[in-house]
Amino acid sequence: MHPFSILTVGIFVAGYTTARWDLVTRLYELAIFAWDHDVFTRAVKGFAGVSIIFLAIVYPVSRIASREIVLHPRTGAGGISAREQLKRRGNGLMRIFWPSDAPSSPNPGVLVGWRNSDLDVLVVAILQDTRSVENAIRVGNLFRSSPYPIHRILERCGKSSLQVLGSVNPVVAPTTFNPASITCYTSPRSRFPHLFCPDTKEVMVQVILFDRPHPTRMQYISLAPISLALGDKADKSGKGFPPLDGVEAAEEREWERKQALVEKLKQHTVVRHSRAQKELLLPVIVDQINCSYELNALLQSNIGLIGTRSRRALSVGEHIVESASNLWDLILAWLWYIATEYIWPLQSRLFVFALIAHRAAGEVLLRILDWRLFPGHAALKDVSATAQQVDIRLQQFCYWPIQYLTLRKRKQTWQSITNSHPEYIRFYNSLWLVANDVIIGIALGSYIIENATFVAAQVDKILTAYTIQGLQATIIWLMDWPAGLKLNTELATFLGDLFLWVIDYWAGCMAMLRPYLPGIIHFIGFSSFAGATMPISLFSDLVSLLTLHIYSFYVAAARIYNWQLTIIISLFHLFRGKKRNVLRNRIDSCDYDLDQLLLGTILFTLLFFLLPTVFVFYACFAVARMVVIGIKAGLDTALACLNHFPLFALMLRFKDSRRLPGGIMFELRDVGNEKFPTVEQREGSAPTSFIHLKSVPLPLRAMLNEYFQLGNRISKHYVSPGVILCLITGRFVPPIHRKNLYSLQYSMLPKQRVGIYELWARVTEKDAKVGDGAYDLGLVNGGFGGNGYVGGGSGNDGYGHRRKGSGNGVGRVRVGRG
Amino acid sequence: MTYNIAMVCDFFFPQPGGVESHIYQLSTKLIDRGHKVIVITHAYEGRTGVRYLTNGLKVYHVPFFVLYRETTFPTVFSFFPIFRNIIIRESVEIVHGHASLSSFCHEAILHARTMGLRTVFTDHSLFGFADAASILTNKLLKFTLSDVDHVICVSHTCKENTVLRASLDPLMVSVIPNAVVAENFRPLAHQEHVTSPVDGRPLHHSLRPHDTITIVVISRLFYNKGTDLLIAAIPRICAAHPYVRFIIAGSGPKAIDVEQMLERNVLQDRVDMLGPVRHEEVRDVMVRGHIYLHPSLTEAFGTVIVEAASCGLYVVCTRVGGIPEVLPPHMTTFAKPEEDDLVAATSKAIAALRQGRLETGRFHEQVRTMYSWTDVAERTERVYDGISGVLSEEEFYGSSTGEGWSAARGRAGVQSFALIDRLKRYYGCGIWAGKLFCLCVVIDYLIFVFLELWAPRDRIDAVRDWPRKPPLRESSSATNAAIGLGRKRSARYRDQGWEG
Amino acid sequence: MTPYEGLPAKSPAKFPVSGSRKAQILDPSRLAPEDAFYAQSPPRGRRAPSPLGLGLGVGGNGTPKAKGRAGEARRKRTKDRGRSSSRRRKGAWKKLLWVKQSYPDNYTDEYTFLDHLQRNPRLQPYEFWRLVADSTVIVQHVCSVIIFVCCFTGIFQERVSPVTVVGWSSSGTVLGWILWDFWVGQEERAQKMVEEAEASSIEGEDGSSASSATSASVPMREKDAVGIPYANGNAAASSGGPGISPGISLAVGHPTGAPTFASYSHLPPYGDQTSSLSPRTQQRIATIKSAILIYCALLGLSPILKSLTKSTTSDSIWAISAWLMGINVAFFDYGGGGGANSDVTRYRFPASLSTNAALMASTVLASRLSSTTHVFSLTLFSIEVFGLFPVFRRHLRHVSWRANTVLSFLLVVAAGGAIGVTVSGGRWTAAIVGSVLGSMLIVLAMGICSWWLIGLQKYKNEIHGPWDPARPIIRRRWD
Amino acid sequence: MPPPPSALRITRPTPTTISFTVSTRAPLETISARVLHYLSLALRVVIASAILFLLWTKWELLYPSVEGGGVPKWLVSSWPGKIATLMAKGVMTRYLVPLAGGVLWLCARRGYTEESLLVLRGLGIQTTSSSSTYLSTNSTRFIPTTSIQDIFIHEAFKMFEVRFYLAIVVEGEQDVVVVFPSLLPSLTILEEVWRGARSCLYEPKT
Repeated sequence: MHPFSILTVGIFVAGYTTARWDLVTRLYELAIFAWDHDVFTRAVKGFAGVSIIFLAIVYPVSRIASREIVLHPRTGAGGISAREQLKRRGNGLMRIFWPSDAPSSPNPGVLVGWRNSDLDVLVVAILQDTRSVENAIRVGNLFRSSPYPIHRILERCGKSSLQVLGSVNPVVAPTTFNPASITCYTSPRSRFPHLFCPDTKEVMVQVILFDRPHPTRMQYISLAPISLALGDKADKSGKGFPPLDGVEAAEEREWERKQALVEKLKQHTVVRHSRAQKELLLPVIVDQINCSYELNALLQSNIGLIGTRSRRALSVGEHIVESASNLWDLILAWLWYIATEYIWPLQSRLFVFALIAHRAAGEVLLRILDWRLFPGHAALKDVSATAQQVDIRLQQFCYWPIQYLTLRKRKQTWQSITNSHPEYIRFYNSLWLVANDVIIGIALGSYIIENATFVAAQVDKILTAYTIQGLQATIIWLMDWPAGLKLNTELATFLGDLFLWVIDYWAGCMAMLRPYLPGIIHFIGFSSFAGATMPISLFSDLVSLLTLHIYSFYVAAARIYNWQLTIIISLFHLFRGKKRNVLRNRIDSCDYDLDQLLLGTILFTLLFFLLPTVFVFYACFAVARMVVIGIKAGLDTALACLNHFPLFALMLRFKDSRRLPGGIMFELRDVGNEKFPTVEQREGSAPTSFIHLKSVPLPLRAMLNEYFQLGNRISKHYVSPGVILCLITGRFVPPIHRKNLYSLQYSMLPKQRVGIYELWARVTEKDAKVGDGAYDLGLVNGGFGGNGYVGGGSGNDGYGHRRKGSGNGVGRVRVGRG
Repeated sequence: MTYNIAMVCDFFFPQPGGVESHIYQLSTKLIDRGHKVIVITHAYEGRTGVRYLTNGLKVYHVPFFVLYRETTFPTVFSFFPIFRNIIIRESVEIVHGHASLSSFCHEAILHARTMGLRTVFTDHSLFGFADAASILTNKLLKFTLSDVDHVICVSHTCKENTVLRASLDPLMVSVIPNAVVAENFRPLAHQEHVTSPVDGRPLHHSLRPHDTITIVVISRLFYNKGTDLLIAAIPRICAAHPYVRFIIAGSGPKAIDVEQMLERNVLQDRVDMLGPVRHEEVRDVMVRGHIYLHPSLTEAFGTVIVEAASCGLYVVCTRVGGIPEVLPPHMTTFAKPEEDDLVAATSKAIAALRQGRLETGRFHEQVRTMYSWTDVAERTERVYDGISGVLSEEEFYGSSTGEGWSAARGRAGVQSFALIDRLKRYYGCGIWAGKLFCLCVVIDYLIFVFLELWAPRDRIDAVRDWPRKPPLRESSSATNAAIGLGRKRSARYRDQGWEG
Repeated sequence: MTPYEGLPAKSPAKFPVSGSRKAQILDPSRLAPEDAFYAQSPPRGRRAPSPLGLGLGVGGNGTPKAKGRAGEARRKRTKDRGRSSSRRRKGAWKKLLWVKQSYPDNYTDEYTFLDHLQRNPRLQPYEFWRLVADSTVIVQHVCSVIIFVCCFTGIFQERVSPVTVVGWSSSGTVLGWILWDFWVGQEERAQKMVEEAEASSIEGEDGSSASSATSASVPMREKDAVGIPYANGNAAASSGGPGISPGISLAVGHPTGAPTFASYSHLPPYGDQTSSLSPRTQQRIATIKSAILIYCALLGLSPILKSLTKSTTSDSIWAISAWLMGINVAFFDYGGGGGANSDVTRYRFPASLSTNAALMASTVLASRLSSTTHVFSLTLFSIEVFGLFPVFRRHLRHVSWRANTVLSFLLVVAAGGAIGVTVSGGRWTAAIVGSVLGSMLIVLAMGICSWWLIGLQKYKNEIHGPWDPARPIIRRRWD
Repeated sequence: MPPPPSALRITRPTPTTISFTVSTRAPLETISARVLHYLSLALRVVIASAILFLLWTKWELLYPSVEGGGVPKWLVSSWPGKIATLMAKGVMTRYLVPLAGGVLWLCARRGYTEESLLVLRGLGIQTTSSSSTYLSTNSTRFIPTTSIQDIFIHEAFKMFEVRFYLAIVVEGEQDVVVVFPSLLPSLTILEEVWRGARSCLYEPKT
């Protein structure tokens, strides 16, 4: 007590006594009188008696009652005893999922969580307040003031609501084991709880400790590894392009063969075990684990409110005081109101307009890029890398708003609902990539622009050195008996002169082009401010333009060579007295006249001796062509790296690996019994196994998966025996089709971009209906796929497939996310 | 007395063919008689590793380099480690090789002798002595067979041929013919033929002169199957007999020529070529016809004509190889391998059929009594008994002879595993060849010793046996109990061997 | 031991007796089973020792001690084999598979065992003069090659003008063609007769038809067994009936079925009957047409041919052409199988490796020559020598024997002379000397080779039996 | 090549939870074994650090850094520093670097392989195989019971012999999951594991 107040009290007392002195004297006399007629002694006796009675009767009774309360709580499921439940179910496996961050202090508490089956519980929270938690849950007090409607999270977790599972460290030890309300003991020495189930031999206990993933940090666990690519790329791209569809077909066949084997294996399974309900529950449990953090937080925040009455209404004075204190807040609130009412809608509307305009522009460009002269012909973006690059960028731009909306939906619901995390990662990955791209591009571009002349000179020098002079030198070398090969001089000179002439002409064109070269380089440099991919693709296009003559040479030589080879083969048939039957496509035996044979012989000799000459030229140009193709393939790979490198995912992997779940793993812990507090618990414990559930981070291999795919696709295309055969027989080797190469890069984009109206609707809709973002996205795409780009659709083209198949493709999206 | 037997051959399912089905049927019947049989062959397309066929027949498809027409590349020693491993883990006692063209089988027999096992070789084919290829094959065969315990041939002609090629003692060559599964080759169900009251033969034999008679030809269209004869004969037969149709099943290099023949003298409507048919469809093709024409130029046994007879077809075949021994004369007409004679024989057969002089209705039963795989299995079992000394040499080789061939050391000492004896045997194969063979054997032996050190036997764990059938003979050994494991595995990998 | 004469009675496989009769009488080729595995069984008979003694590889000739052991072992075994077989006589053993017999599987019946085995069944001992006569084929071809080479050298060394060479050879060719045309006419008449005979015989019922066909179509038989040397004019062979073909010819019944398709896969020799001209005239016209065609084509191609391998150095050219010529000589189809009227075989014949090789050689050589006319004439000459001349030769051999001999003699003389001239550098004395020398040499070589071949024949030991693939006998198509 | 000698360790706290571990390493029961193990670990650490230090000095020799950076003086002056400097001077880079790399790799790799199978009733099966080096983590694969179609033992060819293997058929996958893939233990072990797994994985029929 404060000394001042003590002083005042003292002064008050002194003054009072002096003021009423007579009264004091009266009291004094009264006291003397009572003492004379021994009132005090009797009073003391009476008090003693009463206290004795209380001690003897009332206190024990109250203790017993309280214990009984603890022992037999009034729970709904309490009706059946453990025994008969176990009898009913054969031997039981009690499975307890226990959060690793649960308090391990020995003070009592109540277990709250899900009871999936009556021997399968998942503990969400341990509430320290032992009283009336149950009613609170039933009434819903514990879910008060939850940020989002509670039912959503509950229905995600298997429709079953939270309930009281039992108690921790009860004051009074239970006598029997009752699965309806379990009793656990925790000790600070081990993170594992100890289930109390004595003398029930049929029960076996699995205590599974799980680390709660942190939803606000977007951590979660999942059975299947997270997929960084969109799941709707089911159709194999690159069908119908000669060498590669062979590859694809081979893969397809292998796949079908294995599938058949799998079917056979199914038939060979002898005993097929019916799925127990526990086993089916695993995905639900995973969801529950994902949700448990938020729920725990909610419960813990609300547990204080249990039992306290709701606050009484404030008195007027308090109102005034409050308002006085809140005046500043009021002003703030008013300003906020202004802002939200007038400024924000204006801005947002403007922004939306900008967005839609940009989207429309993008749409136009995309259509142009995707325009085909005839259905089935190559579109612009199939021909040129630049167009392809622009196309990718635009598609990304068009996809971002959708992604962003999806993510905003994520904000509008529980953090635990993890459907949109891959979306999030993809979104930021593409953002990051574009940012990176631009950064690198700026560096590159500034360099190029600074010394454009030098670069131009270099390019020009290289071009002339290799594609013109080098070629000329080679041809001249070929013209006179290269490497001692005795070629036919006349033919060699003829061919050589022909090609040399064309090269001279081409050199003339180059010379005309030369002055403009620095300009082009400048342009490339400027373009690189839009990202380093731009100059690369431009350069690749430039290469394919400047080596046009090589291409044509290659085609011509291949034609001649192939033609000669065919003739020789048919003449060879003629010698064997056979001929090729074109109708049946087989070799028939046939007899020729003498003159046919003689002429055939002479012609055969002729062509046979002329073949090496032609072959040498063909080989020369084929090699040149292959080199060019190799360069372009390298550039394309660089583009792919810049466009699709899973940068963000890698950073996440190193920052917080639990955000990239690659599955789950269990660790069997052997916790010796000596960890357990008291002796009677140890002897009364059923066989228990302690398991730690962990989340496995996504392996790097899975992240870079697309790159491996790209690698073996290219290798399969260019190292396939088919291509080599083409090279040998002089048939035309097609370069790998862009679609095969770029299918990788589109793997992060939906194959059906959202239309303008759709975007408008989705942007302008007020409160986004909360839910599964990807789900809505899928719906949107599906709805749009119907009336979309049927006009632009082309027959055997991959994109055509996509457009037509977008409806069911979206179906696949849903499945993929489900 | 039951044995653990390993059948080794290059040719096995899923490849269709005579040798394949021979091995399969023989193994199945042997298993029924309480033996344990495994088949070792090379890997086929999509068929690698260990498979189980019905009846618990275990097949090892060893991944090996296939040279030509499913014949593996003859590397003398490379097969040894795997072979030894399989033999040890299966605790095989008798190695039974098939088909003199399969290098797998030859290697297996060589290695088996090195490991001290009994070996049997079954020859399915005839070889000439003229051309270089067969000379080479004969050398190889001699190499293998100069140290084999017993040889089985499918016909007497085949036996003579083998005896000459490998210079064997005729008494260690048994003749055990092929057989057919008569159930799979039954004619169209008898009950739907209204049998005439006078004699119990079906009516469809007394053909009216204008009924079409269908002649079936089922063979691979190779030269040595006599396709040239066929090509020459068909137009003449068609010309001579207006109401005759042909059904030609099978494919091969000569198929083109057959087609050309059909196109040249327009016969497409009377001859239909079915192309390749799978073995289980053969019966359905056969029952469509009345006469089976078999113009083969060389044939060790000719299972297909037995099948045809079993389907109730009258057989017209060339008198080559072992064919004359196969069927009784009332089922067959023989022709010389000449166009004219073939045509004549076919015409005779047609005439006989038209006059109903053939009671083809009874063929099925007769063939069923003649050839059955169970019989083959019994006789093969006797061979096993003989070589493993269960039968006394007296009753096996018939005549008791002096020190030359006693049961302990066997005839010409074939059964003794001492390296020096084997070297002696191999040395007699020829001036250069003998030395070469000896070299091979020595190297093989060294490899064997090395393997014994490198992968000791006790580290190779034996497999669980398929539950053995109780042996059909009094001398039954205790069949080791089947455990659920074996049953499960086999049940899982049960696999109809017939699929292509 | 049953005498071999008994064989045709009880052997299912009919093997011709005639060819092998001589050998058979000398040694009855009966075998006891043990001969099979006692490789050192003593040779019986002088001409051909025990088949397996040689057939089973050279391990046969063992030490005399081994021989002795084998001999006595064999005697003993025959003895007790006999005993054992007499002991169990439960019905005669039959060589059948479909009867259940009371013998063990490995029972070997020594009376039927290997009784179809024949050694050298078709061995015909060559007569010396026939060999010499047949060797003329080779001589002719070699001589023509030599002549061609000499002509080339002549042209190359500018000693002979190519035009004269071509002129002579062309005139020769024309002559040859006229002759050939005449012969073809004769053959057709013969063939027509034959066909009528066949047709009549086919109408009759089968058995007789076969026989009559056999009788009627003997000449055609020979044709069908294409590629058999000595088939022509070989009295023994033709009398031997079907299935005869000398054991040396591996080409018989070749899997590619050349003889088989010879029958029906050629363009019909005569055009359609509707046209006014007679088939013969049409044929002539066709031939002339093709001749003109080849002529013009060569004329057009010769400049290219000239420069074709100019860049290649001469020595390699010589090497190449030498190899090609060697190939030509080696792979030449000496068995003039297609006799009369087999236009098929004649047309098929140049489609062989040898002709191509020769033509290629000539084209290669042509690039060494100086002018286009040289090239043209050389190529034309080579076509005549290698493409047409063999056809003519074979025909000639068919038609008249004497002419054949004369031709070969002429060729020999010419070749010798040509060599002489070439070597000596164009002195005619040298030519005469060369021709005389050459002819003497060649006659000598022919004689020696024939003797040698006959001498070699006694080492011939081929085993035949029911196991080796039968040779299909297929008549000519009669469409 | 016959299977390497491998021992099977089974831990089963309850009949519903078993982990089978096959390892080529002798179990560390005895004190001496443990001591040896830890000693070897310590030795590896020492060697690795020495190699790294050597590389560092070599770097410093090649590209001497500015004052303040580089190897601290006391370390250079100490005897290991001296030795390291000597060696760094002595050995050329093109030899030193690959050698050091090899030695580091040797230090890092663990001398044994250990593969285990964890069976949890109601949850599923988890296969674990130890990585070859200490640097990388073990690779695990968890298969829920619902997607387990079958477990079986079969034989297959491996190099020059036929070996048994225990495999799990996963529904919807085309390849079976081979348990103990790198060291395929002998049949006895496999059978024990197979029986244990089946009895543990599924509820016994009542």
